[in-house]
Order: sequence, then structure tokens, then C-alpha cells
Amino acid sequence: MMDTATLFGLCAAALVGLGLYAFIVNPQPLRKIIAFNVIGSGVFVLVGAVAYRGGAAGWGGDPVPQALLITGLVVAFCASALAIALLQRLAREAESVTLASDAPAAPPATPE
Amino acid sequence: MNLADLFTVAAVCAGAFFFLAGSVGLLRFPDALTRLHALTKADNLGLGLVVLGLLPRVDGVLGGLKLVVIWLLALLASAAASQLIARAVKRSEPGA
Amino acid sequence: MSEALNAGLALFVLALAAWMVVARDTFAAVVGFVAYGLLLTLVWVQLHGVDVALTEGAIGGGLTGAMLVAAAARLRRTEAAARAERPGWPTRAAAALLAGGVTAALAVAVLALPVPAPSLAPETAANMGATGVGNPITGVLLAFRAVDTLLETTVVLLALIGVWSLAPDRVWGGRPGPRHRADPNETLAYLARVLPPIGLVVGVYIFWVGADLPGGKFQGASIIAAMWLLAVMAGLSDAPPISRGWLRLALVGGPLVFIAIGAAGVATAGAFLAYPDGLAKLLIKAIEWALLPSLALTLALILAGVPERPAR
Amino acid sequence: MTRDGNEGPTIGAALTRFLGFAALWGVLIRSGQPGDLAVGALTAAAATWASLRLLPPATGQVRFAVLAARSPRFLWQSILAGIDVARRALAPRMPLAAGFVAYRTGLPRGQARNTFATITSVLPGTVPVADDDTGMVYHCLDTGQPVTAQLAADERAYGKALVPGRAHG
Amino acid sequence: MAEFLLAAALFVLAMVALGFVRILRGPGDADRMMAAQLIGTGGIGALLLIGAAMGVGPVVDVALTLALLAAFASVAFFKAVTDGQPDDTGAAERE
Amino acid sequence: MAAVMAPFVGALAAFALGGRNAQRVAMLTILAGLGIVAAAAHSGGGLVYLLGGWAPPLGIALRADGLALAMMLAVAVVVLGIGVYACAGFKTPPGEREARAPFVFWILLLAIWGSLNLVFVSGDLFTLYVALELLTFAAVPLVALDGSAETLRSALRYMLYALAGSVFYLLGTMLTYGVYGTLDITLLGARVAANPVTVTAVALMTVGLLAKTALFPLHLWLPPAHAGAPPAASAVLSGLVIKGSWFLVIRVWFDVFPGVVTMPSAQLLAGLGAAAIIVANVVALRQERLKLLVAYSTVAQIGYLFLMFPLAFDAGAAEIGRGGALTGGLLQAISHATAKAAMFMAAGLAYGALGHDRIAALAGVARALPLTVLTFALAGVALMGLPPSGAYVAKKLFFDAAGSSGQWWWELVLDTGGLLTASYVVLVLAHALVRTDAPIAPRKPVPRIAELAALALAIASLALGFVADGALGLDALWGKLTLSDLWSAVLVLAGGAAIAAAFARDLPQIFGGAGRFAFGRPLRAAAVAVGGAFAGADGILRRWPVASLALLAAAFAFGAALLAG
Repeated sequence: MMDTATLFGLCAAALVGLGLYAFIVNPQPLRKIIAFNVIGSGVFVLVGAVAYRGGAAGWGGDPVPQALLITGLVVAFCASALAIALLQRLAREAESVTLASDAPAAPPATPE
Repeated sequence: MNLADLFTVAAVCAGAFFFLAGSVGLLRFPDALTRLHALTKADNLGLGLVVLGLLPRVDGVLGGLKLVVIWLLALLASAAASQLIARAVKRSEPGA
Repeated sequence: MSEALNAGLALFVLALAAWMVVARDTFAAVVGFVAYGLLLTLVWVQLHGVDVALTEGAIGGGLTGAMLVAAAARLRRTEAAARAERPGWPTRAAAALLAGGVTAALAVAVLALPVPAPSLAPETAANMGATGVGNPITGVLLAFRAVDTLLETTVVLLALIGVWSLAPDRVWGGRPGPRHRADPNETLAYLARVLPPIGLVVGVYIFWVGADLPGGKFQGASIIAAMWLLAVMAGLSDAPPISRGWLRLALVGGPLVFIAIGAAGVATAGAFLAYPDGLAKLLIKAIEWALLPSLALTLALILAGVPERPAR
Repeated sequence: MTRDGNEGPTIGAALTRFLGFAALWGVLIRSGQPGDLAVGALTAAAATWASLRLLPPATGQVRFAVLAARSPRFLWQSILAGIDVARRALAPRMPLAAGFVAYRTGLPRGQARNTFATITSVLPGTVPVADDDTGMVYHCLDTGQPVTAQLAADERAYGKALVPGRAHG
Repeated sequence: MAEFLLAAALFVLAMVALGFVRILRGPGDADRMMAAQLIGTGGIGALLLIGAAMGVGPVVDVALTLALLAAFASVAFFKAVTDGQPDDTGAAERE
Repeated sequence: MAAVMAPFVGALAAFALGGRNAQRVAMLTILAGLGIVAAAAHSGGGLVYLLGGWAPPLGIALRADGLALAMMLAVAVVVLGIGVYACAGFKTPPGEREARAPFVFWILLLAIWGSLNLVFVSGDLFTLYVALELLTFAAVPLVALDGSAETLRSALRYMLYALAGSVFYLLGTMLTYGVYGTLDITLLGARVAANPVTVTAVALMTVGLLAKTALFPLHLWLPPAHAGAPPAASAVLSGLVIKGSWFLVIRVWFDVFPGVVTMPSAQLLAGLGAAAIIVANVVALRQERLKLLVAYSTVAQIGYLFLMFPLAFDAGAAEIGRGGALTGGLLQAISHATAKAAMFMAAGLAYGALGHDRIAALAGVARALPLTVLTFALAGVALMGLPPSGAYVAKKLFFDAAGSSGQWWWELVLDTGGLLTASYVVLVLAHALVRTDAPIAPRKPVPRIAELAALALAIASLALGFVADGALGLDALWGKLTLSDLWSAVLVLAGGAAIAAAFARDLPQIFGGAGRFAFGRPLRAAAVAVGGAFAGADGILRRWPVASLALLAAAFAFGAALLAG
């Protein structure tokens, strides 16, 4: 059977892939924010696996990446919060909130 | 295996059984409100029994009390959440 | 047995992630995310990162979940328009191919990581004595890599400014979010009356033990922020107008104390963010005590949202 | 819990709550270090302040001693509730007769009734779904059971622990 | 003993997953919220079991945090569903 | 360290004091910060500062090398220019205690500055990640400062795409830690070796940073975001913010993984840059609005910033190395920071005076706002790379490197880029110089101080050539400018005019005749069609699914190119 770090490392790789797929194809921005969080969690689980591998000195994991993880989690939370605030404000100002393309403020940049 | 271990095994098994019952209830019960019963009652009891089973394994009375505090908090959360969800259901479909 | 548990966890996590990707309904995906956050907490415990588990439980399971649930409900009316823009199968196939490729590349990388794994754990252990604290994570966050933590508090504050910057001009300086009302004799209000004081005790506890055991200011601050938000959602408390002087001071107080102590280190210990011998633990605690209220307030106000109402 | 005098309830309630929060701190921290105790006292004071603001003593009180005395009944009923659900869920024919039951309670709206509702939501077969001036509405797994009588019995048992006060404004 | 506790944790998780399948499919949002509630209770149970098996005391604190915040998503859900509904006493002010 | 912390302390103080004080604190901080940076630059490079006294790998070191100091100095100057310029536009209105836009702007300006300084000096990959996020969090609200639906959408697109970029960067960083057990740049530089994990890490980090820099074709967010923001904010975003992630690409390639990056991957990087120059310049030429034109010009100029990578390859060692090409890239960046900031400021002033920024309706602006048009022209000259601008010296350095390594095709790209840049600058100027019967009455008075600030930055961009010439001892300008240089400058301008006549959407009267005369209708029609096709391609590339697929595809391309070496 696989060891813990490898198992969760592979799990992390799959999470990143799943998140990326959703990030690309889901038109609803809130889903993109969720997808970002899935990608992020995949990265974090990977870091967790790296930390687990580095367990030494009586600790179950390398404390340095674990500390980085805490920072990363907080940053990701802030990013989600800011993005959601933007999205809600956009929903109040506009009918459609999708991001597939932008319509520049004045006449479109694409040819007539 | 001493008596305390036996107790742990018995209680945790019983707890696990109620988790099973709760999930079966969720699968089989026909509507949201009946499923809510399964969720709050069976799973809370399951958690309670797990806590009970772990009591002999913690050091000191305070450690055990901490587990009980966790169970009570989970109970409060579950009771409040079930009422809130029930009210939300009742409002969205008054006839249900 | 541990392996089986890990495998089960990994499968469950992946299934939930897949659910979030394929679910038609955004609300369904959001609920999946809440569960996902809770499950990741278990993953962190299995990966021997109890500190991380605490953070994930407080932030991922609590704050982010609540935020997403509220947003999904508010954004429901935009669903139909968004669904119509679902890209065609060539795009989806290409996305699946490329995303799968990334997964494959990462999997190869994971399998190719060197054995034995490099680690800074021994080095951390050797230097922990100088910090005076017992929790290596706290040692890393407030001594060895203190600047990261300082910047992180700035990140949180910037996110708040970003949220505030979305306020309509006429209500600038006003109160964030809608004024919540709820029947004061109902379940929600009841929970919001009983739980927050308990949560406050738990939050401070998680913060306070962080010096020597898993825990710390971010986790504690998240819990306290969540409790305050509960009272706000039940209409028992209201967010203060953002123009209040005391509020601004409270928000920047923590980071400023951090910087001041760091700057004092230049004079007393020869480097920014250095602590004089013997005083390390005291100063670290001072910084943490200063940061806790600032962080709790900042996180709570980020969640409270964009100012929407005039100050009165 | 003292009930004498005008400030009596407030001061008494404050003291009780402070002790309660301090005890919670003690359970959590499990240490007698002076620093830990000092922080605990501070935290308990802050929690008491928050609690008094959110839940003024005048809106009702809970007699914890009485409630503690009722805890065996509560635990037993929780077990019955779990077994009840398990029985119904696992039985091949799934005996359900779900429906709503109105219950007139003697407990006024507010803290006392909320606490009662919270307790009964863990009891067998009942989940409170609504609550207004006319009474409470429960959702029951089996309306064939004497639900109202059962609830009345529970109210007699737990009601002694619930001192009603004025409703929240 | 540790093996047994871990097995119990796995079993609880499996049960949670079983219930999950049913309720994530809906039909209503309330059913889905129950899924979150379910994993809250089950997760706390599994955490306590894992913590006891590994002998790591602080895991209990993680369970404590989860228990404290368990109702949080449901509260947000209730607010979101009832906001602006006519029969909501003092419906929240909408802008 | 003081240079990094000063802006943050200023931002915190501005936040706490609020209202009118925010602006005062900001200006004081800018002056103080400039002083600190200047002093640091005077004392010379090579400073290493151990934060908290902890040495890497456990601790974090700040390293102020020559690169970092040059960038810090340049950024401080640009921030000062923008600060002076914004004094009028972001003033708290009289009678109000605090207004939203000024409050937010001044705090975020300081935050961006502090983050950039941190990016320049930090020696730790994870600290750099946090700095990048700081930069993004500070930049996004600037985009949506006016609160309209369109800018909110741009801001959200920017934010999400940038977040994807940072996640990629973080992923690469953590893989690196998994292999080498350190995040310190110097330690890594000594330890790294080419292996599959490292290659994956480099590819991910590079692509993540490119997404944040908006290198073609990962530029979906840039044009609307930079064009929609208020002028001072656009200047910050275009002149400064993108330089942060760009600088990090340099750090990653030159300092962290010098032995891992390969010639094919560098060619790929520069190839994307070349594509940016060609496509974005043509699309810029086709814009109807001045601010969008300038924004597309930024997309093109970002391309220039990546041309140096293959040129910096040491043919003998087959390794990337510091040298003339890197210096040229740095000059290019500084030159662009100053010139583009000035250009956005000028465009903003014209917008403020006219109430619109349609290029076809700029007639008479030159008479109404001579200083502004002069600023635009000077900034344009600087962007074209004509002498004596910094970009000219940079170009010289590139040509040297290209000549010695036999990569003549990059010279071609550079010259084409110069021509295309000239074309839209000439086009705008031609529109602005058209005389109108009645002089334009500005809708609101144009603050003279703002005009001067913009002009000063444009002149700085031109004068940069002399500074660089002296500092580097190149001896390329003083007295060395020959008649042929002058001749080639004229050629560039004339060629630009011809291209403008062929491709532009609307031609001013003076061109109308010339266009018909010189090319004839079929040629003009063909050119317009080609331009339209470019714009259409750009529109497709900037659709969300396509752009995010491009992100992943680029990652694979870099992975392959890194392995191919």
C-alpha cells in the first residue's frame, strides 16, 4: 500500500486538475471562486504531503511548510472574500455576471 | 484487553451503529423533515456514544469533561441547525 | 488501518471535489464545499498538521463556508444566464485534456520527490530554544519567518480595504452589510445569545495555547470573528460605521505594534524583527496579543461586507 | 441563583455566568499556571460581559442545578430517540406517519421556550418547526403516538429549570 | 486498540459518505444543508476517534472548533432563505 | 528594510488617520521613501539583510543587488510623479471629512509601492508569493475605483486570472521546497539541478508569473482593466504593478534556476514577447478610444520586456547569465514605467478636459492642452526607442547581444515594434494636431501641476538614456549620434505614419488624402482587413475559456521547452 505522503500527494494532483477544469469551463463566477479554492486546497494538500515527508526531530511534520500553509490558507480566504465582494457588487450593477468576455466601456474593441 | 477497553469497544460500536442507522434513515426516509429526524437524533446519539466510549481513554476528569463539552456543543449546534432547517423547509413549502 | 482510513479520506475528498465540478446547481456545489472544508480538516490531522487542521476548521469550514452559502443564495438569479454560457464540448474536452495533463505532471513530480525528503525540522528544533515558545509553528511564524506573518496581517487589511472600496460613494463611512433582523424570540436569536460567549472563551483558549500547543492568533481570531458575525446575523449586534476613529485604530493597532516591536529589534538586537535574548517569548506574546483583536475585527468586517448603509 | 433585590438578578446572574465560563476555561486549559489562570479570569469576564449584553438576565434564567438533576432523563430520552429513529429506518416496512402537531405550551415566548424547544428537538420523534404567540408546531415521525402528552410531560419535567422572564424586545 | 479506533473512524466516515450520496442529490437546498450538518457531526466523531488512536491530545481542540462552528453554515443558509420573505418577522432590509 | 516598511507604515497611518490626512501622509511617505531609496542606492548594491537575525534557510534574507536598487529607485521616482499628478484628481472634496476614492487610492498607492519594493529585495520565494498577493489585492480595487459595472467586471476578471497565476507560482514554489528543502534564492541557485520535478516547478512558476504580467496570449484582463481605471490608477497599474511579476520572472530565471532554464524555453518566452509586440501593436492601432490604445500599447511593451531572455544566454556556458541583455531589459522596463505612466496621465488629462477619449474626436486638443500633447509625444518617442531615450540605449544593448549571439531575428522584431509604436503615436498626434475652427473649452480646468508631473515623467524617460549611458559607460549617446541615427529616426516616424495610414480605423483629414494617394483603395482595404483579423483574434484569445486554456497550454509548452534543452 502507498505511504501517506504519496497517497495525499497524488490526491492533491487530482484536486488541482479537477479545480482547473472547473475554473475553465464553469461560466458562473462563484463557481470559479469555488474552483480556485479547490485548486488552492490541492496545492495546500501537496504542501501538507511535503511537510509530512519532512517529519523529523520528533515532529510528525516539517514545521516550516506547515507554517507556510497557515499563511497560505489565510491569504486564500482573503482572496475569496475580496472576489465574492466584487462579484456581489457586480451582480447589483449588472444583469449578467459572467466573465467569458468583457465588453469595453465604450464601443467594442472587436471589429464591427 | 481490560475492562476499560471492553467498555470503549462496546460504546464505540454502539455509536457506530447509530451512525449507520442515521445514514440508512437519510437514504430511506421520504422527505426533508423526516430525514432531519434521522440526522439530529441518530447521529447525535452516535457521537454521544463515541464520546462515552473514549472517556476512559483520556487522562483526568477534566479531559473527559472536555469531551462532554464538545458533545454538548455539537448537540446545541445540531438542535439549532435542525430547527433552522426545518423552518426554512416549512417556509418554502408550507404544505410539507 | 491508517492506510485504509487515508485511502477512504482521499477518495471522499476527491468525490466531493468532483461533485463541486459537475453539480448543476451552484448552491449544491457550495454545500459540497462546506463539507469539503470539514473533510480537509481530517486530512490535515492525518498529515500530522494539527495547527493547519485548526486553521482549516476555523476558516475553511466556518468562515468561507458561511460566506459562500450567503453569496450563492444572493446570486441565484444570475444562474440561468450563466448556465447558458456553458462552453461547447470542444472547449470542455480541451480543458479536460489539459487539466488532466497538469494532474499527470504533478503526479509524476510527487512520485519523483527525493528520498530522504529535505526538511528544516532539525534546524527548527535546534533554534527553538531561542524563541522561548514550545509550538514550532509559532516559532516559525513569529521568529524565523516573522516577516511573512507581518505581511499577512497587511494582506488581510488590504482585503478589507478592497471590500470597503466597493462601497457606493454616498454611503462611504457607513455601516457594512445589510441590517440583519430576526425574530428576537426565535431559534436563530437564541443560538446567537447562547453561543458567542462560549465561543469567545474557546477562541481565546485556542489563541492562548498556541504558544506551546497547536493553536494561535489566526485560528482564535477566526473563531471570535465568526461568533460576532453570528450575533450580527441574528440582529443582536450591528457592524460599526467604518469611519469611526476607534475602529480604524483598532484595525491597524496590531500590525503597528508588530512593526514597532520589529523596529525596536534594530536597536536592541541588531536586526528588524529580532528579539533580544531572553525577551523573545514575552515579545512574541505581546505581538500576538496585539494582533488578536485587530485580526478578529478585520476578519469579521471582511465577512460583514461592503458598506451599504449611511452611518446613522 | 439569587433572585432577591433589584440588582440581585443581574449581579447573581453575572456571578453564575462568570463562574460557568471560568469553569469552561479550566476544563479547556487543564492547567493551574498563574498566567493561564489570569488570562482565564480575563476571558471569563469578557465572556460574561458579552453574555449579559446578548442575554439579559431579566429575560429568563435557567436553573442549572435542576437541569443537571434532569440530565439522566434527558440522556435516556436521547437514547430512546436514537433507537426510535434506528428502528424506523432499519425496519423493512419503515413505519412512518409523519406530520405536524400543534402544541400549546405554558412557557412564554423567549428564552424559556427556546431552551425547551432546543431540548425537545433532541427528544424522540419531535422537531420544532414553528413558534409563535399561539404555541409551537412540531414535526413528528409518528403522529399516531401521544406526542402532545409526551411533550406536556417533558414540559413538567424540564419546565422547573426554566425561569421565564420577559420576552426579548 | 488504536487499530480498532481507526477502523471505527473509517466506518463513521463511510456512513457519512453513504448519507451524503442521498442528500447531496437534493431535491431541495434544505436536504443539501443537512449534508453539511451530517458531516459536521460525523467529522467530529471521526476526529475524536483518530485523535484517541494517535494519542494526539490537541486533535480534541480541532473537534472543539468544529463543534463550535458546526451550525454556522446552517445559520447562513437560514438567513439566505428567509431574507426578504414576507412572512419573516421584520424581514431584513434590502437595499 | 526601511525602504520596504516605510510605505506600509505610511499606508497604515493613512488608514488610521483617514480623510484629508491620508493624502498628506501619503505624500510625506513618498518623499521620505524616495530619500531612503536614494540613500540606499548611493551606498551601493550587494546589501544583505537578515530579518530577525536568522540566516536562511530557516530565516529570510533581503538582498538589495544592483537590479533591485535600480528598480526601487525608478519606482520611487514614478510613484512621486504619480503622487504629484494625483494630488488634484484624488483630493478629498471640501466640506467632506473623507471621500472614498481618495482614501482608497492613497492607501493602495503606498501598499503597491511597498509590495514592489519587497518584490525587488526579498530573497525568499514564499515571501515573494505573499508580496505578489499584496500587489494583486492592492491593484484590483484600483481597477474598479469608479464602481461601474464594466470596471467591476474587469476587476473580477483580473482578480480571478491573477489568482490562478499566483496559485501556479505557489505550486512551483512548494515543489521546489519539496526537492531542495529551502526557499532562499541564493541557496537554491547553488543547489538546483535539472530534473523532472524542478522542470515542472519552473514551468508552473513561469506561467503563473506570466499570467500576472499579462504576457500575450495571457493578457485577457489587461486592456479593459487598465483602460477602465482612473488615469492615475492606470498609470500605477500599467507603469508599476506588472513590473512586479515581471521582475520575479527575472529572479526565477536568472537567480533561482539559472542552470535549469534552457535556450528553447528562452526562445519560447521571447517568441511570446514578439507575438505580443506584433499583435497588440496592431490592435492598439485599431482602437477607437485613447485609453484602450494606451492599454494595448502596454500589452505590446510587455513583449519587449521578454526579448532579453534568449539574448542573455551565454553561448559558451549554455547557461543564462547576467550581462548586457539583462541590463537592456531593465532599462526597457524603467523606460516603459516612466513613459507609460506619463502617457496614461496625458490621456487622462485629455479625457478630463474633453469628457471623452475618442481618438477620432481629438481635434484641437493640441491647441487647448499643448503641454499634455507634448507629454504624449515625448512619451511616445521614448516608447519607440528613439534616441536619447532609455529604450534607445536598451535597444543598443539588445542589438549588441543579438549580434554576438547571431540571433538577428530579434533585431527585426525590435525594429518592427518601433515602427508599429510610431504608427499609433503619430496617428494620435495627427488627430490632436488637427486645427478646429473654435478652440476647445475644457469641461473642467486642467491642473497645471498634473500636466507638469506627467511631462516630468516623460522627460525622465527620455533623459534615462543619458543617465544609463553615463552609468554604464556605454558612450553611445554624447556626440556619437550620427546623421544616420537621425535618419533612421525619421524613417521610423515616416514608416509609422505610413502604417497608420494603412491600418488605422479613422484617419484625420491630413491622412485621408495621403492614404488614398499612397496606397490606393485596395491596399488600404487589405490592411484594414488584416487589422480586423488581428483584432478578432485578440477578441477570441481574450475570452475566458480560451485564455485559461492558453494558460495551461503555455505551462506545457514551457515544460517541453525546458526538457528539450
